[in-house]
Amino acid sequence: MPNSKKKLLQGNEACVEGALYAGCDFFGGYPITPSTEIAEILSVRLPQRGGKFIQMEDEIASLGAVIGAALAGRKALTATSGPGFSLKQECLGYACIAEVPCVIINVMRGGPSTGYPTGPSQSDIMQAKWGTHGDHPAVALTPASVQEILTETVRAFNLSEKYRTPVIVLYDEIIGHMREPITIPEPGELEVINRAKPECAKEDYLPYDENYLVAPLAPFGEGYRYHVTGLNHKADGFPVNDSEIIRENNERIMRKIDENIEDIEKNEEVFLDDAEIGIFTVGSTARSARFAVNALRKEGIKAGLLRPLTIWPFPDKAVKKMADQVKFIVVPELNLGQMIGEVQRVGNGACEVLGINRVDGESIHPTQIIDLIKKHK
Amino acid sequence: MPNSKKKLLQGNEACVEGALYAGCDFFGGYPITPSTEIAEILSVRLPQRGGKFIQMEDEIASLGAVIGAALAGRKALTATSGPGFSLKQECLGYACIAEVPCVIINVMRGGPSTGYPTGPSQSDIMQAKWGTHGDHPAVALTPASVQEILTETVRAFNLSEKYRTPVIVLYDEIIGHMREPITIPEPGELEVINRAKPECAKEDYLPYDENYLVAPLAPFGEGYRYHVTGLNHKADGFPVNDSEIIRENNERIMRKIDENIEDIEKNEEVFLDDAEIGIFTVGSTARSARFAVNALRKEGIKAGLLRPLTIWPFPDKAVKKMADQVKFIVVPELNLGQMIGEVQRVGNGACEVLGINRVDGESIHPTQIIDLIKKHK
Amino acid sequence: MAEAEKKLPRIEIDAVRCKGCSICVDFCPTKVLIMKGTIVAVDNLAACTRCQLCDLRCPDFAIRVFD
Amino acid sequence: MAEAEKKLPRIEIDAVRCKGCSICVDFCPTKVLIMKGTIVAVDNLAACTRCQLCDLRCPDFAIRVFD
Amino acid sequence: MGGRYEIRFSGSGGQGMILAGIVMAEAASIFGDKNAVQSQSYGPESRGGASKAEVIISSDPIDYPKATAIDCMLALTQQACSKYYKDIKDDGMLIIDSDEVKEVPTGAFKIISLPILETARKDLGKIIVANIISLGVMTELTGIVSNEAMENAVLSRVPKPFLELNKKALQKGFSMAREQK
Amino acid sequence: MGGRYEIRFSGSGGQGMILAGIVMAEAASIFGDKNAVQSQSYGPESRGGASKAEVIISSDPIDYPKATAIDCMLALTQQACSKYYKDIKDDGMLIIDSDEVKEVPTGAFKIISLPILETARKDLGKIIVANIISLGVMTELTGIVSNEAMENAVLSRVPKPFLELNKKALQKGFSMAREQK
Amino acid sequence: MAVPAAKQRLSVPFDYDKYLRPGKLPHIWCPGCGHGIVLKSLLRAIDKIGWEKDNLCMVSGIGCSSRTTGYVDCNTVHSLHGRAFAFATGIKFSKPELNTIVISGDGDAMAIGGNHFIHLCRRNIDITVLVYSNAIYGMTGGQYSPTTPAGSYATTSRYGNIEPPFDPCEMAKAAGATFVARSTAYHTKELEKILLQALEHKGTSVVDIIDSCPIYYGRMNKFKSASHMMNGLEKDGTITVAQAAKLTPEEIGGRQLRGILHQAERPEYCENYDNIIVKQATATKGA
Amino acid sequence: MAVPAAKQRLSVPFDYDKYLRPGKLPHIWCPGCGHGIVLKSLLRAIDKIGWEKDNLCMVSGIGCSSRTTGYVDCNTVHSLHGRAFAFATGIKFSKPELNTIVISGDGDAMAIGGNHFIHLCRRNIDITVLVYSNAIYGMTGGQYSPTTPAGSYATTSRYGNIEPPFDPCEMAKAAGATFVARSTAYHTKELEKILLQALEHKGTSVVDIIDSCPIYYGRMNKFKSASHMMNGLEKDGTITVAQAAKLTPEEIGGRQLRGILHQAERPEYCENYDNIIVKQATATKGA
Ligand SMILES: Cc1ncc(C[n+]2csc(CCOP(=O)(O)OP(=O)(O)O)c2C)c(N)n1
Ligand SMILES: Cc1ncc(C[n+]2csc(CCOP(=O)(O)OP(=O)(O)O)c2C)c(N)n1
Ligand code: SF4
Ligand code: SF4
Ligand code: SF4
Ligand code: SF4
Ligand code: SF4
Ligand code: SF4
Ligand SMILES: [Mg+2]
Ligand SMILES: [Mg+2]
Repeated sequence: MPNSKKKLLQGNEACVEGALYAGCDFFGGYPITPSTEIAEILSVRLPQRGGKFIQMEDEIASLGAVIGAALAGRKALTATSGPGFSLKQECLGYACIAEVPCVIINVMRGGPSTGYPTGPSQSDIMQAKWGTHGDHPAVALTPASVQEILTETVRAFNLSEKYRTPVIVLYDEIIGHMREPITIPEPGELEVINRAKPECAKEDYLPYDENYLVAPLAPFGEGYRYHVTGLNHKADGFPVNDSEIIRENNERIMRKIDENIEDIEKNEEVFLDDAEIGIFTVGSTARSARFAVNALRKEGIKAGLLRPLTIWPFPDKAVKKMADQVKFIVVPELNLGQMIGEVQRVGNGACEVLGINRVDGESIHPTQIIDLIKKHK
Repeated sequence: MPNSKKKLLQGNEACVEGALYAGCDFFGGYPITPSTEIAEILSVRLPQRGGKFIQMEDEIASLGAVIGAALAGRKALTATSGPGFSLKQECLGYACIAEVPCVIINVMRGGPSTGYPTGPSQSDIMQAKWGTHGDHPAVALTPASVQEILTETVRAFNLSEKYRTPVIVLYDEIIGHMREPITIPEPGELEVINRAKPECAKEDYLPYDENYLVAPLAPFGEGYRYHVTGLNHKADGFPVNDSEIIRENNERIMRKIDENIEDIEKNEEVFLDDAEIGIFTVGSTARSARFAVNALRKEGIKAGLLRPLTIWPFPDKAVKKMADQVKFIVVPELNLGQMIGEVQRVGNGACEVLGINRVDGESIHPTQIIDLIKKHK
Repeated sequence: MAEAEKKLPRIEIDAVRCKGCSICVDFCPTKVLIMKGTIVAVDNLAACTRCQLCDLRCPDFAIRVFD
Repeated sequence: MAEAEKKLPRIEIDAVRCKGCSICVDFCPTKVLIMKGTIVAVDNLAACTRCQLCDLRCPDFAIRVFD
Repeated sequence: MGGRYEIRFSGSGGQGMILAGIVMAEAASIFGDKNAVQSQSYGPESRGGASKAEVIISSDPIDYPKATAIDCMLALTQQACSKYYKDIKDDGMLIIDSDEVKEVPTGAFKIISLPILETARKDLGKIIVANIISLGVMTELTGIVSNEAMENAVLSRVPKPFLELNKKALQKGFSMAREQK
Repeated sequence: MGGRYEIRFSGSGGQGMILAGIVMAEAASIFGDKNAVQSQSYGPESRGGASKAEVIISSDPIDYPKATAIDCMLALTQQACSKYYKDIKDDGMLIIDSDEVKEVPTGAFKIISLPILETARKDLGKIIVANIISLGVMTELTGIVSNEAMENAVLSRVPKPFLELNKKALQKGFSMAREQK
Repeated sequence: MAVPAAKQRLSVPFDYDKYLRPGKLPHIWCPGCGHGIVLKSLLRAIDKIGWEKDNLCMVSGIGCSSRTTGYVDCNTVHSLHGRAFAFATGIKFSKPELNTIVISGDGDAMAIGGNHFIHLCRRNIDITVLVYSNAIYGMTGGQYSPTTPAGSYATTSRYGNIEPPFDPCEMAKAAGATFVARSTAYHTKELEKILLQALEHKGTSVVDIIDSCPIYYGRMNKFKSASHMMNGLEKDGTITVAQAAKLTPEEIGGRQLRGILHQAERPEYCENYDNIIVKQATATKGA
Repeated sequence: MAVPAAKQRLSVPFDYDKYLRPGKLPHIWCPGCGHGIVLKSLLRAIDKIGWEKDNLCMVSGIGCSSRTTGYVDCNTVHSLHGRAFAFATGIKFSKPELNTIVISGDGDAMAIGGNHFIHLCRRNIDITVLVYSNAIYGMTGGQYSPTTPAGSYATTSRYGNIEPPFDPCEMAKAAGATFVARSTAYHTKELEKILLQALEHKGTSVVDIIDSCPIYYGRMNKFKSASHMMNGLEKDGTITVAQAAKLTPEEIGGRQLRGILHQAERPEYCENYDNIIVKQATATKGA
């Protein structure tokens, strides 16, 4: 008889479960393979619980509507893939500077351009940090299983609400489309964070009050009348021309993430304690890596895996520690070398760093990792 | 009496001179501060010589039209700034995978989002490499004077035509809007490269012939009928599903840049030979750095400057060499730390790397550099 | 003339291209065609008026009627 | 009533806001206003009909006419 | 790769191979007590052409979600068979549709040829249940999930009006396979 | 900073301070034999508010294009004066419009107050030539470019119908300044 | 156009400060810019309809016109160039009780924002759109826009504009807006009245407002002053629907029509969502 | 609609292969998809007008419909979703001698590409646009599009679509296209004729072509087969302008009009550029 708490869900289905669990009550999107299921399912589920679903005319409008919805107090989500993610970059920067919480799912497919729409990739990882112009904070999560897509989507909403910043969830097509039995958590089982609301008198409200690292955000229509702009602004939200304020504001939106890195960071470590060889990777390739580590350990080779669930901000400390400990680090990725640059930067010469890359629409096979490690050992 | 060969030009005016010198005969753009002068001047100059100027409905359409024009055989240009550069990212990836030559000017202003439209910045440097989804080649040039804007715009067209890839010219608002006396080169004085045209029989033409690293590109309408797509494709330009071909094609478009890095790379070195302290920077901050180096040398401090005119592909070799030679490297930039990460990655621990950052709409003053170096020495 | 009139048309079906959508069958005014498994087949050639409607509406460039 | 009719209106000009565009001057039906340097000034208050056109068309919230 | 059992269903776009994979995974992980991961791949058109669904079943947690060495593969079309058979283990098994797959691949693995599509069409009157017959065949031949778990899994996925048809199809699959043993 | 001479023109949006900067740079580098770099800055609206134009003149190549220590600054409005005067060197010079700038900043630098706008309006009948008068004043007082180079520079920038007016304005500037010496 | 004084006499001028954020004036607009005049008409219309500031939301894009939102004391968003329509859709759809107005320029609405503009109209979501149509990109210094008349001069059409202009009202109507009107900054009381009707209308209402950019469009096209421009373009360049009804097309000439150009009743988007979807969803659930 | 056999009789069927790239068939479209029928009508129209393949350029966006360009043996670009109009503008403006056709879907043209679509029409650049209107996003698996009728089912409107559809012809006309027509895949000869006229037209011509996606739209909206759909939507769902002229609006009902819906003469963009700008520029230079 069926285990009634377990369900076999697709990654994208779990994303919907996570979003709804977190209290998502707005979705604005535009269909694109391989993320479309998220929109399709939410178009059915949201109205059932009074939430709003809207299919916008393109990806730009989708994130625009999501930002609007968030200002009106909603927990808002959009989902897309490569080309759509590129189109969202301008609005993403707006959400950063205007400090509007929202969640963006990018189910990564083969690129560049239209590329390989049904093939998996991890080639938007650097874009998630650098895709929009100007310096801006980047928070991006990288689940590696169907269950984790659920929990990380919840965490994405939580971080977004807590830090008033857009949070990106990145997973490759393999994770997005595969099915695994998962347990949908009971209400209360996972923490759900809602944005802080102002407690001050309405006249005193400053949406970017510099006395906070993250000021409370009043939803529109509750009497706190304020102004939101994508221009550099001061505490009251109005555009400003004063270099001191511009600097402070630009730095603060970075600082609110940097200073809370411990709260935002999340890593899985597999046999890392005594590892002599390190592997660093995320998503579906992390599953190949876990497979490889287990296999290598059986042969007595001391491999270990560092798998960030938060890829941005980058887990500098954990990587540095690993680099100082191991002989070399292997970075398998479904791209031509993205995370490896960060590992090199942070490793700072402490050990060798080797990449395994694939951009042919196939996953990295565990034996690719095993073979490289054995050869290089 | 006036020196008739010298002209006092604004950076953006010099960009136009460079483009026209290189044979640019198509401009598609959308106005945005601080790049607008380029469009305005070309709207007057292009028709005078039979070139085409079109103001499109937005930045996406601008680059779309430019790609179309390039396929029709033109040397095509677009110019923009921050928000517009973000919007162009999807088309940029298309130009990369479809291997369409074109030049994109980004006159960098304060970001993120609408940010500080009239303030200078260098905060789109990482975006120039990672802004579009998927792995793709990035070539970006960083002139630091009005004269160099001219010459580097010519070089941008040359590289673009030679390697069939979009080339980005990045300069900050200071360089874009300042005026310096420059000399407009005589015809023939600078090299002008035009794309290779096919020589094979028309039926045999393969727009992505794998026997070339860069296959010749036939302009539309000359009897070489072929197909262009943003999907992964094979030698004949048609979409393909075969992982071997996908891999080969994705890797080749990177390789054509990587393997020609010596042709593409260009650096200025100031007192670097015997330098004990290195500075690495581009654009207007490189001028502050040159000032600083000269001042420091007068005080007997052996500082030297490495200034790339090609920031992408990154000058790994030159940076590595400097890192191995100096005690520490200072990276001044009008952003919150972008190039510094690359210097750290390449330096690989060989020396300390320190940043000087400014995001308040003001330039980095030479004394900021001088003071840091003196303090840290 | 009467001779020529009697000559039957030739209906060519490209089995590789035909996807068996049955559009030609459904719109043939004289019921010349039928579905056979997943592709079309000629059932009553004599009834064919050479109207070309089957060709005109075939989405797959799969059927052609020659005089 | 005849009394009240004679009472002159009060025209308030906000010198900080007025940008001297002269719209109010040009459209005042009875030529009450003139430009004085870069801001507007009242020249012939008696002619003012209180029609409010100056206020209505002032882009800068700079001129107001009180009874 | 202890306890790891790898299954692949393959055919063409509309044949329900992905649903077969899902049901197999549910039989193992929801109606049985194992772990399962199901994944698929299809061409850039997201429809048409050869398609495949893979199920990895194991008592341990499953890391790598794609096939590494296939224990049992089923192919309903020639294209799918030729494209995908190469990953079958030497001691694995290949189940093919006897009418569709004429060029039978050679290999150390065992080959079982059954008229699955013909049975769906003729015996059950609905070509659409070929995937359910396939599930019956696969269950019976591999024994990786119990027939009962499979029946529960199938029935939980099927709309009421089609319960009987699918039950019959599944039984047909079981029995076709039994005859092969 | 050998040979580096730094000039700043400041005023409000429409007063032609940027053009003044350009002409000064051309006088030095095109009509004279020095190097020059001209730059400006304005608010995010790209118009209105205080605006400034800077010119660095030197016999050597000019690296840093912005003012570091100003040799001579001119201010036509109070707002511009107050906002920008701070960078003037101790031995520098500040030229202000005597009607507009009432709060005169204090500093070691020399202050010269002249009715530039009033002269433009009254003597020349066109407020628009205040920037040309400013150039005359600046040239005469600093001597960094020759009066001849400046005249050539001005005339090369001016449309024919306005040649005389601008010539007169420039001469007026020269003479106003000479009286100050 | 002289107004009979006695009739028009008001005892107290309208108190704009009630709706303006304190301390933000003088605004950034140039001397004579029509945007301020339009804003005043809008504030009077808002006052007439009596909307609470707390329940009022104004969303703009980028441009001189789009700076409007910074001055009005309500819930305001100065969004991205062309995207105000999308932002506003998200807000209104999330909270239909918020009275929502989009402020846009001809560039913002008809160039980069054209697609969002027409989709807003199509959905017939209950938002009032004001297009400040000055036939130029003011903010970036005077390039031609999709409403610049053919032959006009701009910094990117120094030889005369070769592009035919859009009629924003035709576009709005074709796209599905259920209230479409035009007025000008010059006709400030008429504009107020039309804006009031637009605000009152349930569904998407679009008001194309011809106003003037004396600094760029005016200078480049030889208008001597702001009022010269207003007379030329706004007063003499337009005609009311009623007046036009009495004239032949030749007599109307190139003049643009003022007044309500289209009005229709169609279900509003948010109501549609609530009525149809939520009902059906409940039904589905119950089944 | 039975065609009198004697009249229609053709000795040899049309040789499509002349215009098709060898070895690319069977195409990727599903069984019964209308896109193939439309393509055939287009190829016959191209043949009639006699354009050389070397001088023919076809540009498409992304979608099932947009895959058309891969099959036609000419200069072809499969561009980005919604951007074919911009790419084509660049090509045509660069080389006006290239006969340029844009192939687009209802999603490609009316959703993400809406802005480029209307601006192409506004400029009246000499390009023919085909919108393959199947009222669905076929390529991504059946989400509703901006032309999906209200009430219809799609994978994102499982409770019935609440969004009112655009009429692409109205949009094209309002935007300035000078030739606007509609036909269907079912009316394959009529479509060929209309396409021929569109190709012949100088200026922007837009043809909205109702065709069927039996796989998604058909299945979700209970059509039994491709021909059932064609009968229901294309044959019975439309009426010619001429027929409609004789009927009352009630009699016409929800049927969409077929035929040429709008035609006008206006200067063409590339010619405008050459005539006006280059002349003026020379004048300026001489001065
Ligand atoms: C994506 C993007 N592109 C371009 C710009 C530059 N830009 C700012 S406002 C504007 C045009 C404004 O014109 P309009 O909407 O007519 O407003 P106006 O200034 O005339 O009132 C442009 C092109 C921008 N801010 N963002
Ligand atoms: C920027 C971007 N967004 C979304 C997609 C996904 N996508 C591909 S085609 C398509 C819709 C196609 O619909 P339509 O144009 O009507 O063509 P059809 O497939 O129905 O013929 C979508 C949403 C994409 N490729 N690029
Ligand atoms: S030509 Fe006409 S009659 Fe003959 S088979 Fe085709 S449709 Fe039928
Ligand atoms: S219409 Fe064409 S594809 Fe369809 S059944 Fe007939 S021949 Fe086959
Ligand atoms: S109220 Fe009327 S009459 Fe009086 S000053 Fe104003 S415009 Fe003139
Ligand atoms: S209209 Fe207003 S801003 Fe213009 S001059 Fe009159 S008061 Fe001053
Ligand atoms: S530039 Fe034009 S539109 Fe902008 S504020 Fe000035 S006058 Fe108004
Ligand atoms: S999905 Fe629809 S539109 Fe696409 S090919 Fe299939 S039937 Fe045609
Ligand atoms: Mg405007
Ligand atoms: Mg479609």
